[in-house]
Amino acid sequence: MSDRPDIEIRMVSQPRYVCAVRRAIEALADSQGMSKQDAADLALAISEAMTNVIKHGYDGQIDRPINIQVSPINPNGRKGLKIVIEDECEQVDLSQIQSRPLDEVRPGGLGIHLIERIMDQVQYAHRQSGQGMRLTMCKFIDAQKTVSER
Amino acid sequence: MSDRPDIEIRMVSQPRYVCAVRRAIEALADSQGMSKQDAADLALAISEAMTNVIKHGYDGQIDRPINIQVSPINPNGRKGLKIVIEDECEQVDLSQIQSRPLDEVRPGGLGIHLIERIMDQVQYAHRQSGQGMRLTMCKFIDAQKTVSER
Amino acid sequence: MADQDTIISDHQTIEDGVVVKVEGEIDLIRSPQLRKELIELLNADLDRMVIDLSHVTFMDSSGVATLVEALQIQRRNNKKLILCGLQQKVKSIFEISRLDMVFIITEDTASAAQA
Amino acid sequence: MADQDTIISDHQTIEDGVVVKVEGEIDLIRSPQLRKELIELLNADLDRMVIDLSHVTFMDSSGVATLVEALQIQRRNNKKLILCGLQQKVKSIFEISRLDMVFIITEDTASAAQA
Ligand SMILES: Nc1ncnc2c1ncn2[C@@H]1O[C@H](COP(=O)(O)OP(=O)(O)O)[C@@H](O)[C@H]1O
Ligand SMILES: Nc1ncnc2c1ncn2[C@@H]1O[C@H](COP(=O)(O)OP(=O)(O)O)[C@@H](O)[C@H]1O
Repeated sequence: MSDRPDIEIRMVSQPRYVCAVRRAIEALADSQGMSKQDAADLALAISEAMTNVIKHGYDGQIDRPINIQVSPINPNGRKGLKIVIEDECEQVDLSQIQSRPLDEVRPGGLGIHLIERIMDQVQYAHRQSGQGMRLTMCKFIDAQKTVSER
Repeated sequence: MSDRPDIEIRMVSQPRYVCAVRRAIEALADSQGMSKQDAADLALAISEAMTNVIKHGYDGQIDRPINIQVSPINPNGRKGLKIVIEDECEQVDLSQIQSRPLDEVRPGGLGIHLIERIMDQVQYAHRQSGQGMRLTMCKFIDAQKTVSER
Repeated sequence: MADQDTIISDHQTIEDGVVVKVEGEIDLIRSPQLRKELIELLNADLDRMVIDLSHVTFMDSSGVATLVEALQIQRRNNKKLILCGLQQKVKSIFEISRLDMVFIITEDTASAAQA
Repeated sequence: MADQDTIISDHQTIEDGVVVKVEGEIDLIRSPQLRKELIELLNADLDRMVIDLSHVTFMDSSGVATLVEALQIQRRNNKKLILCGLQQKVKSIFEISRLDMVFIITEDTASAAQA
């Protein structure tokens, strides 16, 4: 995969715009041959990740930058999509970003769980610039870990 | 409107990706309160403009840059969307970019006509960098020139 | 998706409660409005609330959280909350978050009235 | 939208020709395949070809160009081509390009068989 992503979306942290990115990514996944259900799940995961940046990273501010990069990948002949989400939030301790146990039924706290279950690879990191976080995710088209195996 | 667009999409000139941009723009227009039919027409116009860049500007090359910027606008209280499409094609004489008379029924030659009828403002220009074209378009939400008045 | 609209597009009284129909995408933008509309209805102390999701095309975790909250209110009052008509796309989020076993979920409004 | 698939999802013989059903988005990517499939069928010298567009969710100018080409072939042979079932979204491109007066467009396949 070259350094330049096939598609890059730079947007402000306006919750209204999350829907547009979700639809674009679902269409992209579809065009790469991902099943409709997997593409819909992928769109959900990206939506949750962006929502978390807006809610937790930017505390609801609507004019901060979010950057989404999407590229087809093909490591060892395994087709998939790589999605990177970068922000300029204050860097938090990566151990803070985690899902809660699901046996307690209460509203909230499902986003990270959804992201981890839907994506085949998920990695949060601090950006080297010293500001901002980077979330790198992959989902394969012939995924061994499919959500239907949950 | 500030200089930085609310959403910017940078992508390679791969025809498969046009669908993703189309869906994103339709969702955005919808989220701004545009009617479903106008949002669908807008998506069509953007699709045609991108297709023209790939076909005519890049002669089908799939790895050249296309840049789409979208921002809500509100000149004189009139809500709308401004969309700018930039490429790095060779600059053509702007008079070459024109629609043909429609009374002759034959395949092809409808793209520019669709763009002009759907959008409220359309302007092609040479980019100042000396390379590439810029297409600036607006569509208003309370448009006086609605497509239904055709 | 405009966020000023009402999310519950229709509601119908049944013997022991109400069937409400929800429309469109239930995401961060629209969940607060859904929450408001649901809680208003739940104040009426209904034995059975059926939420028809057949016209919901997308739901994120904020939508699910809203439904969990409604479920908790009903449970606390010893009342029922039933979801029905989920599109597969929408069912998926309940499955992944293992809430398909927590909610009563039925095929359609008819079976929801019996559940 | 995968581009390897066939675009005509179904075709049905009628008294004087055929009804073909087209699916999905007909854009730059998929129009060449549609063109190929249509021209193959038109070689059979059908008195009437009905194209059911009710399952088409998007069409761009390349899709329209493909249909114009099919219309020209039929006209040249003194045969009919009829479009039916257009969703409003799709009807719009025919209206804007003033081709709604050039094509015979009907509500559904039943009326297309008579048109
Ligand atoms: N982008 C982010 N930046 C900072 N903290 C985050 C981010 N995403 C998630 N978190 C942290 O992880 C926790 C779990 O997130 P999540 O599972 O999405 O549930 P919720 O958002 O409902 O709290 C959040 O409460 C927050 O503390
Ligand atoms: N982005 C572009 N770059 C260069 N030339 C263009 C571009 N867009 C349109 N044109 C010119 O305008 C003409 C009309 O375009 P259009 O109405 O879309 O019909 P078609 O693409 O079928 O020829 C094209 O044939 C081409 O010469």
